[in-house]
Parts: sequence; structure tokens; C-alpha cells
Amino acid sequence: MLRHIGAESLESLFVDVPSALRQLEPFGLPPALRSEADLARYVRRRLSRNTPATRALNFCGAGVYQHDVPSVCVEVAGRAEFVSAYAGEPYEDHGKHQALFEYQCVMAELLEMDVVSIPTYDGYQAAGTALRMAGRITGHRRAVAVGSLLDDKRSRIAEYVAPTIDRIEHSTADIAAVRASLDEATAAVFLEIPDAEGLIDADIRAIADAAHAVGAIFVVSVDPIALGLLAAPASLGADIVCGDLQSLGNGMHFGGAHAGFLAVHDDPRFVYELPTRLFGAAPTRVEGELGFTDLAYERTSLAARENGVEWIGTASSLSAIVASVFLSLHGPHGMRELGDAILDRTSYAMEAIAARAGAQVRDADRPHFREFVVVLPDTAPTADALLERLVEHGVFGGVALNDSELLVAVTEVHTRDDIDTYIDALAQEVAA
Amino acid sequence: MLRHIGAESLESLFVDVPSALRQLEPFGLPPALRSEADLARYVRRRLSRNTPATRALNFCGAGVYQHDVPSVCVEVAGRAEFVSAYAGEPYEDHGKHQALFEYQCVMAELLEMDVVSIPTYDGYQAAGTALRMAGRITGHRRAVAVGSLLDDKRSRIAEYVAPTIDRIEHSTADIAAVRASLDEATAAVFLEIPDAEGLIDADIRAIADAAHAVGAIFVVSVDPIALGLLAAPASLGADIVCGDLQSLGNGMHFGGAHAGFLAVHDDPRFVYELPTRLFGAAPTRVEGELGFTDLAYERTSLAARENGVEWIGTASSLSAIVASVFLSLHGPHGMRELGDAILDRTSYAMEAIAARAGAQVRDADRPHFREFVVVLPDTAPTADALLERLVEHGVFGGVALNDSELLVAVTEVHTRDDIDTYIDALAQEVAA
Amino acid sequence: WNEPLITELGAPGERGVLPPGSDPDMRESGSRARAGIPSTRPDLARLPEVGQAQVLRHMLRLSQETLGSHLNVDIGQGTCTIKYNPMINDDLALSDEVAQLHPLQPESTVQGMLQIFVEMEEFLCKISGLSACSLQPGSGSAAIYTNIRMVQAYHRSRNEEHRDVVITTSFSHPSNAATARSAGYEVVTIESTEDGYPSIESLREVLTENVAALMITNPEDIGVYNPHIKEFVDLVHEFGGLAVYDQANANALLGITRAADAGFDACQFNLHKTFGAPHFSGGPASGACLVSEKLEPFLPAPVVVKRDGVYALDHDRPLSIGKVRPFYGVTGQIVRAYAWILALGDEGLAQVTQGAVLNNNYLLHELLQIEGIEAPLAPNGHRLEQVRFSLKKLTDRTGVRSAELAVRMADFGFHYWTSHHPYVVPEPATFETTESYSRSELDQFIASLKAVAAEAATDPELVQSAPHRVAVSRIDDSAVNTPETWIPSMRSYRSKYLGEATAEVPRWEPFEGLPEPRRNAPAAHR
Amino acid sequence: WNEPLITELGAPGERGVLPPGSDPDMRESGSRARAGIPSTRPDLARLPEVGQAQVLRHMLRLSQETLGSHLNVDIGQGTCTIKYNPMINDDLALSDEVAQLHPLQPESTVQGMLQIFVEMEEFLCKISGLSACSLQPGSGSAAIYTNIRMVQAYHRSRNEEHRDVVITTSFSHPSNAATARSAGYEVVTIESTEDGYPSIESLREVLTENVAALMITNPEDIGVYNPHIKEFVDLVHEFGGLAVYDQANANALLGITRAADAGFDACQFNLHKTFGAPHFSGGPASGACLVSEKLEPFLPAPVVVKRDGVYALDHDRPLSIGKVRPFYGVTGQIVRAYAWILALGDEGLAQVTQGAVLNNNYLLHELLQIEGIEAPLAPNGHRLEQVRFSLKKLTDRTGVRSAELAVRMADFGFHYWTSHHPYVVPEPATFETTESYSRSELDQFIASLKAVAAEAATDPELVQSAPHRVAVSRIDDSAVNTPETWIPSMRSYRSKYLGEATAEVPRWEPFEGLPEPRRNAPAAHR
Repeated sequence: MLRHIGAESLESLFVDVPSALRQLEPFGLPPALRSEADLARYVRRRLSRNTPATRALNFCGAGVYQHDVPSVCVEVAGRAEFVSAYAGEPYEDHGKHQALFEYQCVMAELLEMDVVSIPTYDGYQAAGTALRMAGRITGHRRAVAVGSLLDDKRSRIAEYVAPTIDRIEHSTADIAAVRASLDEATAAVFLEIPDAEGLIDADIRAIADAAHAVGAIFVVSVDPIALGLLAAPASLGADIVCGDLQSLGNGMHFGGAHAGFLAVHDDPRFVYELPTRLFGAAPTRVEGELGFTDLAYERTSLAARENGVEWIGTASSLSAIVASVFLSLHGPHGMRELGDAILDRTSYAMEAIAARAGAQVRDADRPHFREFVVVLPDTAPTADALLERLVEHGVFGGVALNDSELLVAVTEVHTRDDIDTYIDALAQEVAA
Repeated sequence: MLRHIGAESLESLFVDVPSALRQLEPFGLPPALRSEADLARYVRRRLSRNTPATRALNFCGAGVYQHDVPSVCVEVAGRAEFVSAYAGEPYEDHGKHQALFEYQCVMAELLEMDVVSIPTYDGYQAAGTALRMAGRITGHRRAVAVGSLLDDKRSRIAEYVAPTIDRIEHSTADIAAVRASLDEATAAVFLEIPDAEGLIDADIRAIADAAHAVGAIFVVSVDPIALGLLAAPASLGADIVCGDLQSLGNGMHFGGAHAGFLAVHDDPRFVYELPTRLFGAAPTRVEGELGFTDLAYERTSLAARENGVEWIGTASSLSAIVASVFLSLHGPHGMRELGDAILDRTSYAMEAIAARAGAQVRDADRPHFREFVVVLPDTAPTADALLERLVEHGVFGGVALNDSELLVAVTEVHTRDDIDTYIDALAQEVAA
Repeated sequence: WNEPLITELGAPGERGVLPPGSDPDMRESGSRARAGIPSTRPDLARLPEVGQAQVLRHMLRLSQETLGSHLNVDIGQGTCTIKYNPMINDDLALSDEVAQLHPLQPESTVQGMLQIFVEMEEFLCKISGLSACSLQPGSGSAAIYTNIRMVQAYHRSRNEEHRDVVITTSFSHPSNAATARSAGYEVVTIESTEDGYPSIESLREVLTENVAALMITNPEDIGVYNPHIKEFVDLVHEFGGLAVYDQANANALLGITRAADAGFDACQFNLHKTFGAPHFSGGPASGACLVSEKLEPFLPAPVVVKRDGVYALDHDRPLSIGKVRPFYGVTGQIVRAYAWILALGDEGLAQVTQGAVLNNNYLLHELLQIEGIEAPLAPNGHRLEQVRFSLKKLTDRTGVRSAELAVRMADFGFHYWTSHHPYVVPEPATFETTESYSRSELDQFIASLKAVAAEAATDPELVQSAPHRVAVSRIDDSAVNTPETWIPSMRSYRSKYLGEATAEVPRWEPFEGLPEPRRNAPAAHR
Repeated sequence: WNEPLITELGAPGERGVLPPGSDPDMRESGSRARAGIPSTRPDLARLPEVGQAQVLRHMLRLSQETLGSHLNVDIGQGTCTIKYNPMINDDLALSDEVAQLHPLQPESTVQGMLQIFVEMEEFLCKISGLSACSLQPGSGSAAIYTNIRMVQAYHRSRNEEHRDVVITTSFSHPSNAATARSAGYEVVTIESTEDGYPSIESLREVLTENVAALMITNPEDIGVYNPHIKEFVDLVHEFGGLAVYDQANANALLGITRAADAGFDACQFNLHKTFGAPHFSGGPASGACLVSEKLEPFLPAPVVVKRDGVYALDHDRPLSIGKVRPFYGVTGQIVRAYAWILALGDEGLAQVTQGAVLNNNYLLHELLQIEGIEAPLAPNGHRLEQVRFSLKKLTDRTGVRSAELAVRMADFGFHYWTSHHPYVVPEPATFETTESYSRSELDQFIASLKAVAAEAATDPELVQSAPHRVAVSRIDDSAVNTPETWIPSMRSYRSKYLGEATAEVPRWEPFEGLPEPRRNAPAAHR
């Protein structure tokens, strides 16, 4: 080929790289494992030092949840076409475009909002973007976050929103406290449901009214897996709904399976502030046929560089397709039953722990979805030590919030036996 | 739908089944696990009582071998189209037909025979069919099996060939013994290479000549994974070559991954005796285009019922496609290197066991491929007891042939460390 | 696209995967051994040399040129029970705890697997009403073969080797006749009467003390249930023969009636048909033999047993016919079918049959409204899970044959199967809906067949020159039916068409006095 | 086929999967809790009701209507480095030991995972020559964003908050400009000179003491390497700014030169481009930030460390910018890229670049022989891994635009990408071969483009009315660009086109005095 193109040598193709910049030594990487089998054995040996959550009983949550992944979701996510497609256009990649448009459609039904963008990276970033959108729309730079929020999420959001939003204040979910925290310079009120402690009893409608009364945009972050049980936030006054698609069939992947969604009403003030791609259905030359192509592409930084909305890169399209399959498989009844199954287990676990584990459950009398806080007695080991001891029982017992508090997550993957096994182990180690 | 078709009730569709035959009680199966997640948990709980060979060091062979399975083979075998296709015709299933024709092509190159049929069930049955073919072609009913043969295989073949072949006698591979065993009523001489003890030093050419001299057909059973190293039996005089495709990328699957192949020269006396389907390339209406369709379909029992050759059912097409991918991925050099890698490891293991394990290796001075027999000293535990003890070392140490002999298989999956680990464990338990 | 053959791809030196190498000590040991091998391969095999990415692209393209039931509404393939194969069952079967088991690794390390075998056998005993099961056969035909071999062993054990006749019916699957013949039996086939049922009289006519077995399908491949089946079985028993039931497709009868209810001594199930395991482009499949107590001693060995809470393989079966395949069965398919049964339970299995029979009768109802399509035989009109239609009137009217319509249906993305040979029903078409398709999906098939039937009347040439929208054009299959022209491989093509010389190798030659063999008349698959 | 939307499939009552149920005790606990929820969902969500088999068929059909690099010769997508993604790496990444890990399960149970993170960071440090790495960002753009945030924190830590300008170049990827703006910087873009290089003079013109950073791609998106890159970096350093290298596509330089060699303070790699991880239809992707010692304190937390032989997550990073995504990175992609590097080693990585650059120059050589195709800029003709062609002459001659050719190329099974906006090169087309395709595969692309270019001359209407052989026809995209007509979901369609009333819900309304927002002019993706 070199001869064919008239080049003297491979080297001659690199003449533009000045010799002073040329790398003289090899990288010093480990010897190549060119045989696929050797490579697999090498990597698998390392991986064998991990214990998958599926070979234990796992009660960790705090932003990543172990939910059942239907096998069809795995098949679709693994289809070589979807795996290896990328930036193809509506014609050669019609199927990908349709699949993403369908994602927008089914999420729109679940969220009761007409416009759902192609995902951004993760729910934290989606929350950040929602606040930036509110800042851009209102011209204000102050936000109020209502209820409890994970520290990491709080930090990530604060990092992301500057300088559009330069102050995030906090309020409890008590409606009087919320009202007191608001003023006319507030861009957004932010609420998470379920919140960081699993609570689902915020008065969303009242908070919405309070926000709207001062001209603030009401942003609600929700885990979509709860929306068979809980009312769609938009129906109660949310202007921007955001969250993460991890729970909808995307698995855990050591925290590498996130995808953030953003939903708004079909209002150009909001739609034009979405930074991500968004597909629209459009007629083709064939009567009755639909094609799917970018909607208001000029919003994006790909189209407008620094004059676009924030920035976009390669985020999480496949996670959207998977979520769409998850919702289509479950359907209206499945999503309701799934919400019920999680609520039932959460409630059962809370009651049983309070009764039998020798520890307290915070806000035990309030409804929780999937997560709650266990408060250890003074006599118990520290939370970290306790968690290490539970590993010996084959249990990942939750996430330590501090020395005496555990955040515990229960989902539909847990049978009653699983929960009872956990409680027995917990009781034993709390008392030890 | 019932109303639409004018039926009174579901029951009315079953009027032909006399009431005396109607099943009155339900089956009494376990309660349905209608939730996919519940089902998966139930089955996985049972499966967790198995220890995969990949979580141990496995030296069992005796008809099933742990070879590396290239990831592309897994992908192709898992493609939903190939998984769910069946009896489609050359048009709607052109791809399947081409893939199977390609299998015939690449196997033909490896075997140096023009005609390779779509697989029959397994190598044992392929051997049985080869002998029946010889019986039908020659009109004779006696066969001679040369060299060592696994008991199970011997039993399966004997069962299968009756009444076409009614006597299988045995001879050592010594050429004088072979000659002595032959007479003019011999339909077939059967040789396996590597044989049941892994030996690969039979004088194939001389045995072929001896068989042909009495008008007998020479059948050679071969593991195709050895054919980068060993000469194609057809080049030395084999008239029918048969074997199993398990080793070519099909995995172990608890013995459920077999597929038998049969190959012959392009001689109608032989081709018309193949019982399985066989595809041929044929021109289409478009100049230069090839289609693929059944060749001499009238041979089969599907076409001719009891007047077809033996019988065929749904055998192992997908295993053929996988084998074809395996051979295409390896290519000529890969198959040679693979043969070398196995030979090297086998030879190393034999020498090291003889030197360090306190046990003998039978025929230690003769070349073996992948398998050999370890003879335990009188002082050692029985073979079965020894194998159970080796499990404690994480080693599946081979197959017990009797109380004092182990059949041990070594393949390219074993590193030198693996072999040394095995030998250390063996030495320890032999001496215990 | 017109995808080339793999043999035309690549270039010298390209590699798809590299095997692991050997270290110097291992290489040295290997060299010593290599010196003792009389016949190492002199040249490299003439295999393709293609990079991994291109092999993958090639195979994925071929996969896309293949219609499976995961892709299309696959109700055009009668007798094959192309139902939905749940993905989760694949996941279970492909887990390391199944796929990475060696069949001879210590029994203590495969207790879960053996437990599944035992439970699955129990399930199938309940479903058949019979008392013992073997999961060893690799397909329905292999199970039919196993059944007749067990019958043979049974008679032999009673010193009744004179029994050398097997009786079957014309609409029973060809494997019944073929396996019996392979086992050495004379095969007597009862033709059906005009209404499609074999008659009890015709059975009586052929019954003698030499009968070994009746091998029969019911409902037969035409979807018609023979209401006199128990009389057939009883009559054969009277003559000392056994009755073997071909239940390849049991989809019509789950919860309705069992093999044992009609007195059968043995039956088989195809796990890849009734029990939801996939067809894999034509296997690996899986067959299960079910037998009554009297045949139990003859089951293939080993048998999986539970003793003192431990699962084990029992090889000590002195009357066993031996192995019918290398190990214990097509494990992956067994796991899939096991999961399929577990998911459904008693009620679910009954619903399967109800859905399948209802769907089929819907299809029947709709297709009979197409001019020229009839459902002959069984004049009272009842059908269970499938129907063999006749398009004779359509052919008479338009000149277009059923097999030609079949090719045209491929343009619409459907399979369409005619019939096993011989064509007893003129211009046959055999469809089986199963329970797995929704009414709107059935309607897609119906609409397409309606359209094609209309084309046959208005534009027969369009149909007869099909296909027009698939990956390949109409094949001239005259070439594949004569040894002088057929091309079973590109190696053959090179020597036959390109005149490439191949090395002379030693070969068997026909000896003096060997008669010329007789051949069947050429036949096409369709 | 024309596959309907999932929302049009199914029928009431159909179910795809059933969630697990609760036992009576759990249900009772749930009821008590449910009573305390102020807002449960009153109606069921209006989701599709479709059986599992049909959902699968639907999705597989959509997958077949999608071209990925596992299917086609995907060299038409410049700047994206569509190389082969080895299947084995998927297997490793999808194994339970990766996919089934919870990020907060005890560290003692994820030692293998953390080890891979640490080793992967070391690999990338060697490959960049820089001294520390974060694998946290979810894509190249996210890594660019992370880099500018670290620069910002760095300046802030030195009390140099007056630095409010970021400089970039017109051929650097848009994310450089966009992330800088998002972080609050003024963005100054240097236009390239006529030969395609940004000039040192133009940099000097815009440099002040307010510079925070230079953010630059090199080779730029047009495949041209700026030989003066070190002078750029040095000059920015002189003014107290940092230099951030966009190495989204490092495929041209492996083994040739490293970020550290030119003095950069930070760079990023896209693991899904250079390092062989898949693109997943547009993510999940993965970006890695590499930084010099000076920026190391600002890396996102937590950082994976090894202490006394134990791997751990270090959260105690007081200067860290914090998290840039929920946990530690897109683990699957990291495992894939780790395996990819391990398989290649030093020599293999160098061969990647050699192959990619040679392939690209071959494509360049061949395409320049097509009338009307030129490779403007960089007059000495050297190109590395990609080329931005101009088809202006072809357009002038035939009236067919590059974007129209692109659509026609889809009929031949190829992607074909024009350029990022704005189109600096007239009628652009940007192709990148990578190392992953054989010469004969490149020739397929070349032959098709030749054919399409010829069609443009002889039958422009054929090209302009394309596509003709894909799953959909030419789209009228006027509808998607105005709020009155666009259809972002079928829910929107129902209210906008079918007049279906939706419930009034409380909503934010613009308050008095809020100005009308300004919008960019409409643009199309192509």
C-alpha cells in the first residue's frame, strides 16, 4: 500500500510531527497478550477477586439499585448493531432513531410530559442541567433544594451549575419552611422523590404552588421505577422532571450504568434550553410513513459551539433504548405491580428491623420507597465494622452514612427469606 | 376469537378427543413461577450447586474437551436469527444456507475431502453411520476396529450399526495384527486418531492399504482440532472420515454440545449413502450469483421415509456454523499453532507426571495428543477416591478408567502453572 | 447485499484469533513427541485467512439474511411448533453453571445439574402419565429411534425375536418408518381413509403375531386427532405388540389427554418444539423418551437417580440398550425446557394448548375464505394445533403451485411449508400457529397470503418468478441433483469446474461383482 | 419492512414480564405505608401493553435497521474512530464480576475491580506521558469539561480568578468551546490560516494575562498535525495559562508523540474511540483525564489508591473539584479498554497508529482520483488519521451537495459524514479509516463513492431523491424545527395533531418583565 500511494516509508507519513516531539522510548506497558484466550485468563484472574452482588445478599443503594433486569433488555443491549452503531443518520440508522424516539414516547407517558430528551450522562448531571435551565429561563441565580439529598449528589450539582446558579440553599420538606426559604430571586425549587432517605410523603403540589408563586421553576428529580406507585410529578406542578435510568433495566455495573433524563412540557421556553439531542417524528415522501430526525438541533453545542446550550458529548443512548424496552415489557400493570412490590418489601423490612434487629429505623412511621436509615445503638460496632462483619454472612448490608447510621435499600429482588436472613445477621452483629 | 370463528367454547375444539381419554386431574407440577425474576432465582439456586470447570482446573476428557471458545463463536451462536431459525428455505433463510455451505467448504479443506455433510447428532453416531455406509456399499456385515476405543463409544456404535453391521471385532494398531484380522467379508476397518488413550502414531497409510486390499472401506474417526498437526486422514487413504465438532468452539455444556461430521470423496457411491442433509451451491437467475439448496435430497428419510438412508431429525446445524467460524478465525496458521500448543502441553504434562507425581504414564515414550493414561501405584488411593480428594485442591483430575488408572486430558487452556499445580496436588494425594 | 463466501474473503497473513503459545520447556517436550508421529500434516490446511472483525461482519450479515421466529411471525412451518423461546431460558442455559460443566467431572460438583435432570424427568412423567423418562436423545427422531430400540430389546428379552414388523400410518412423521427400518424392521404403512383417519379395519388387516410395535402420531401431521386411538393401541396389545406414540408435537394435548390415557407403552417429546426450547437453525435439539414400567429396564444408561439425598448416575443397568448419545442429553435444551415448564405450571400448560388450538382454528377460519384454499380430510372440520391445507383448486385455476406461493411468501417475510413427502394432500400447505402470536400478527400472515393468492390469479408470472425481495434470486436446482454437476464445497468446485488437480490419494475401489446400487428418484426439499 | 411504533403494538391485557409478587405479611406492611403517601398515581401510566415475544421481534427488527461497525465498513464517520471492538472485551465487561458489582459494596469484595482501575490509570499515564489520571468522566466531552474545571480550580487556588478567557481553534472539537463557556469562560476562537493551521501570530494576538487555558485538538478534526504545537503551549505558559489537549482521537499518535512531549498540562482520551470500546449507538462512553502533577490535587474524588497491598478509594482530597459523575466511571468501558491495551502492548499500540495512518492515506490517495473531490488545506499534503475532503467542485459541476451524496451512500450500506458546524470547508466530507478495515474493505467504500459521484453527474435526481434502499424514505424535516409542528413524542402528537385534551396541570408562567429569549438560527444535524 505504501508503494501504491507513493509514500517512501511509514515514517514519511509523520513528517509533520517535529523530531523534538517524537517519542523515543516505548511506553513500557506489560507484554502484549495477543492470544484472546491468554488475555481472557489474565483479566478473569483479576476479576475473580470481586464478589458479585448476585453471589451475596445486597442491600446497598445510595444512588445505584439492584433491580431485576429482564432478559430481553440484555438481549437488546447486546445486539451487535446497537452496540456498534454511533452517529449514523436517520436513513442508514432508521432503527436506532426509531428506538430512541420510542424511548421519548414511553417516558413521556410515564412522566406525563410531552418532551423527554435523549439522555444526558447521569441523574446528577440531569439535575444540574435542570437547575441551569431554570437559571437561564428566569435569569435568576439562586436555587432551593428541598428535603434530604445525598452528599455526593449535592456536591456534583453544586459543581455543575456554576456560574449559572451560584447559590443552592436547603430547606426541609415542611411546606412552611419551604415558603420561608423562597424569594423573588429564586430560579428554582428542587425536590427529590423518593428522597435520599427513601421518603415519599412530600406535599409536591403545595411545594409547586409555593415555587410558582415567587416565579421559580419547580424541578423534581424522581426515580422512574417509582412511578407505577407515585403520581407523575408533572401532574402536581413540576416544570422540569429529571432523574436516572439506571433502575430501568440497566443493571449496576459498579456504578457505570447511569443515564440522566430530562423532561419538560412542550413549551419552547423549556425545550430550547435542553442541551441534548432530541428526536422528532416527521413525515417522509411516502404517505403515512414516519422518519425520525433531530428536533431544533441548533440548540446543541455540536451545532453552535459555545453558543449552544451547555455542551453535549456521547452520553447514554443505549441506556435509553434499554429503559424503553423495560417500560414496554412491564406495561402499565407491570409498573404498578413493581412499585407495589418494592413498597411492600421496604415497609416489611423497616418493620421487621425495628422489631427484631436491635436497631432503630429513622422516621419509621413515614412511608419509604426502597430506602431507609437504620440507626445503630451505641453498643453496636461502628457502621463500617458492622458491614465488614456482615460480609462474612454473605450480606452486603447497606451503605454507612456515618459511624452509627446505615442507608439500607430493599428492592423486588429480595424475597422475604432474603430480608429475614439479613435481619438475623444484623441482629447478631449488632448484639455482638 | 371464539365467537369470530363460530365456536361455542374452547372445549368444543377438542370434541375429537373421546371423553374416556380426557385427563381429569391437573398434572401436579410445582406452582408456576410466572415472574421471570422469580423463575431465574429458583433455577439459579439449583445451579449454584454446580462448580463450573472454569472455576477449577479441569483435566477431564474422554470424549468432551475443554478448549478455548473464541468470543466471536459465542456471538454468532447467540445471534437471535440463528437461534430461532429452523426449516426455512433457501430464499428466506439464504444466510443460514450459506453459513452451512461455508461449513462444508472449510471442513472440506481441513479434511481434504470434497463432501462434508451437515452434522449428525454426535461423533459416536457419525462413526456408526460410517460403518453402516460401509456395510451398505460393500454388502458385507463385519467390521474391524483398530486400536483403543472408549467403552461408551464402542457400545454406542455397536448398538447403532445393527443389523447392517452385525459384528465388530477389535485389533491392535500393529499392522500385522490388523492384517491378520481382515478377510474378504470385511465391510470396514475403523481407526480412531487420536485414539482413546491419545495415541497418534498409528501407521494410517499401511492400515488403509491393508483394508483396501480386502475390499474393505477404511473409516477414520478424527478430532478435527488435531488436524493442524496431523495429516488429513483422507490423504493417507481414509474413505470415510468422521468425528465430532465439540472441540471446534462448541464448548462443553455437560456433554450436550456434540455434533457428528461425515466426510467422503465426491463419489456417488458414498455420497448417496449419507443420511443427513447436504447443501450444494447452484446458479440463480442472476449471473454470477450463487444460491444454496439441498443436494440429492432424495437420499433422506424426510424425502423417502423408510426408503431413505437411515433416518434424520433435527441434529446440530448451529454447531456446524460455530465450527466453521472457529476454523475461519484460526485459519491455516492458527490451526497448526493450536495443534502444536496442545501437543507441547500434553508432552510436557506426561514427562512431568512421570518425573514428579509418583505415578506412571502408560506408553510414555509414544506421542500422545491431549490425552494419556496415568497408572497409579498400588499404594495410592483408588482412582475415584483420589479424584474426590483432588476436588479439594480445586482440581478435576481426570476420568477414572478403573481403580488404578486415570485418563487425563491437557489442552491449550492449561498454562504451565496449571499443569504444575495439578502435578503437585496429584503427587501429594498419591503419596497420602 | 450479496455477501461473498468466507472462502473469498481475507488475504494471506490475516488472522482471526491466535492460540496461546508454549513456553520453552513445553516446546521442547513437544518436539520430542513430534518426532514420533508418522504422519504430521505436510502443508497448511487451505482454510480462509481473515481478520476477526471481518469474520464477524460476515457472519452477522448472514444472520441478517436469515429469518427466525425471534424476527418474524413464524406460523408457516407446520409440524415444527415454532413458538416463542423465552430469552431468560437462554440466559440460564448459557450460565457457566451449565455451559462450563464437564460431564465427567466429579458428581459432587454437579449436584444441581443432576437435580434438574431428575426433576425434569418427573415433570415429563406427569405430563405423559408414563412412569420413566430418558433425556438422552438428541432430537425427537433420536427419541423415536430410542423407543423402537427399547421395544426391540423388550421383545428380545422375552425371546420374541420373531416380531419383525412395525406398523405406522401415512400421516405419521417419516421418522417413525425410517427408524424402524434402521432397526431392522419391516415397515407396514396404513394409508388413511378418505376422511384422513387411519381405520381400525386397515390396522386389523396387517396385524399378525409378528408385530413388534405400532408407531403412530396423533394428532397426525395434518392436525387431525384420531378418536379411535385407544382401540388401535388395545388391538396391537392383543397381538403382543407395543404401542409407541410420536408426540413430537404435543402442543395440542397438554391438559387434554396423555399418552398413558390411551394405553401407550412409550412416547417422546421434542423439548425444542412443545417445551419452548429454540430450534437453532436445525439443532442441537432434544428429545425425551417416556416409557411405562415394562420398558423402564431398557432405558439408555446411565440413569440419573437420587439416593440418600445425593444425586448420582446409575450405570448399572444390565438390560439397558446402552447409550444413545455420548453423555446424558443436550443439557442446554433440557435446562431451557425445565425453566419453561416451571414458569407455566399446570394451568399455564393447559393455556398453551388452548391458545395454540384457538389460534389455529382462527387461522383455519380466515384462510378458508381465500378462494382456492381448502382444508381437506376430517370432514367434521375439527382441527387441533395445525392444518394441512390444499391449494389444488387455486393451482387448477391459476397454474401457480403451492411451492411457488411458498417462495413468494418469502418476499413478505414469511415461511410457508408445503408438506412431508409424499404429497398425499394435493398442493399442500401446512401451517401451525402455536400459542405465541397475537391475533394482529396472525392477521399479518393472513393478509400476505391473501395478497399472494390474489397475485397468483392476476399476475402468476410475478409469483412464479419470485423471490424478488430477499437476498438471493430463484435458484436453478438442476445442478445439485447429478453427481457430474453438483457442488458440495468450493474444493469440489475447483476440481470439477476449474480443473484444479487434486493429489491422488489411496481409495477404496468397488470389488468385482459388487452390484450397482439402486437410488431413489430425485426429490426437492420443498 | 415498515415497523410500527411500539406504542401501536399489542392489545390491552398483554404483558411482557411480570414483577415478583409479595407475600401476605409484606403486602400488609405495604398497605400501612401506602396510606401515608399523599400522592399515589391515580391512573395507570399509558404505556404499551405488548407480549414479550412481540417486544423482542420489534426491537430486533429495529436493530436490523441500524448499521453498526460490526455490520458495515464504517469509515465514513470522521472524528469518531470507529474501529473494531473485540467481542472478548464485551464478554469480560459483561461478566458478573463487573456487571453485578454495586459501587458501594465493601471494598474488600471489589479488590479486582479497583486493581484494574489503578492499572488502567498507570497505562494511560504511560501513553500520555502525564502523571495522574481520572477515569470518572462519562465521555470525551465530559473529560474536556472536567479538565477545564480543574484548570479553573487551579487558578482559583492561586488566587488568579481574573483569568476568564479560554482560547481554542476553529478546527478543535466544539466541546472545547462549549465546556469552557459552561464553566463561565469567555471563549476566543482562533481561525485557521488558509493552509489549515492556526498561526502562532493569531495566538499571540489574543493572549493576555487573562488567559486561563488553551484548549486545542491536534491533529485537528481535519487530520492535519500542527507542527508548531509546542510553541503554542510554551507561549500560553508564558502568559500563565495552562494548555489542555483534546485527544479524543489519539489514533494518529500512539508511539509517535505524547501530550507530555509538547508540554501539555492535561489531556483526555476517549476510551470508546482510540481504545477500542464500543460506541453503543451514542453511549455509554468513557473519557479519561490525564494531568500533570500540578493539576493532580484537583482530580475528581474519590481516587483509587493502593496502600499496603490493598486497593482503596481515597475520598480525602481537599482540593478536588468533587465528583463529575455519580461513582467512579463507566466501568464496563474501562474494562474493555483495559483489555484492549493489554492485548496490544507497546508494539501493538504503535501498529494501530501505523495502520490507521496508512489506511487513511490510502483512502486519500484513491478518493482524490474522483473528479470533484479535493483535500483542501495543508498544502504539503500530509494527513494523519483522517481527512476532511471538499466536494465543492463536484457540487458546482452537478448541483448535488455533499449532504445529498451522504444520503445516497446509505443506499450502498455506508455512513458518510460531512463536518461539524460551521462548515469551514465548503461541501465537506470527513472520513476516518482507522486500522480496522482491510484494503479490500476500503476499496468497497471507494467504489461506492465513485459510483455515487458518477451518479451525481449523470443522474443528479437519483442522488437527490435518495435514499432508495433503506428502511425509510426522504424525510421532510421542516416539521421538526418549529414548536407549532414538531412531534417530540406520540403524547405530543395526540394533543397537537389529534386534539386530544390533556389535563390542566399547575405550571410555571413567565413573570412580568422576563425578556423573550434569543435563539440560534435553525440548523440540521447533517
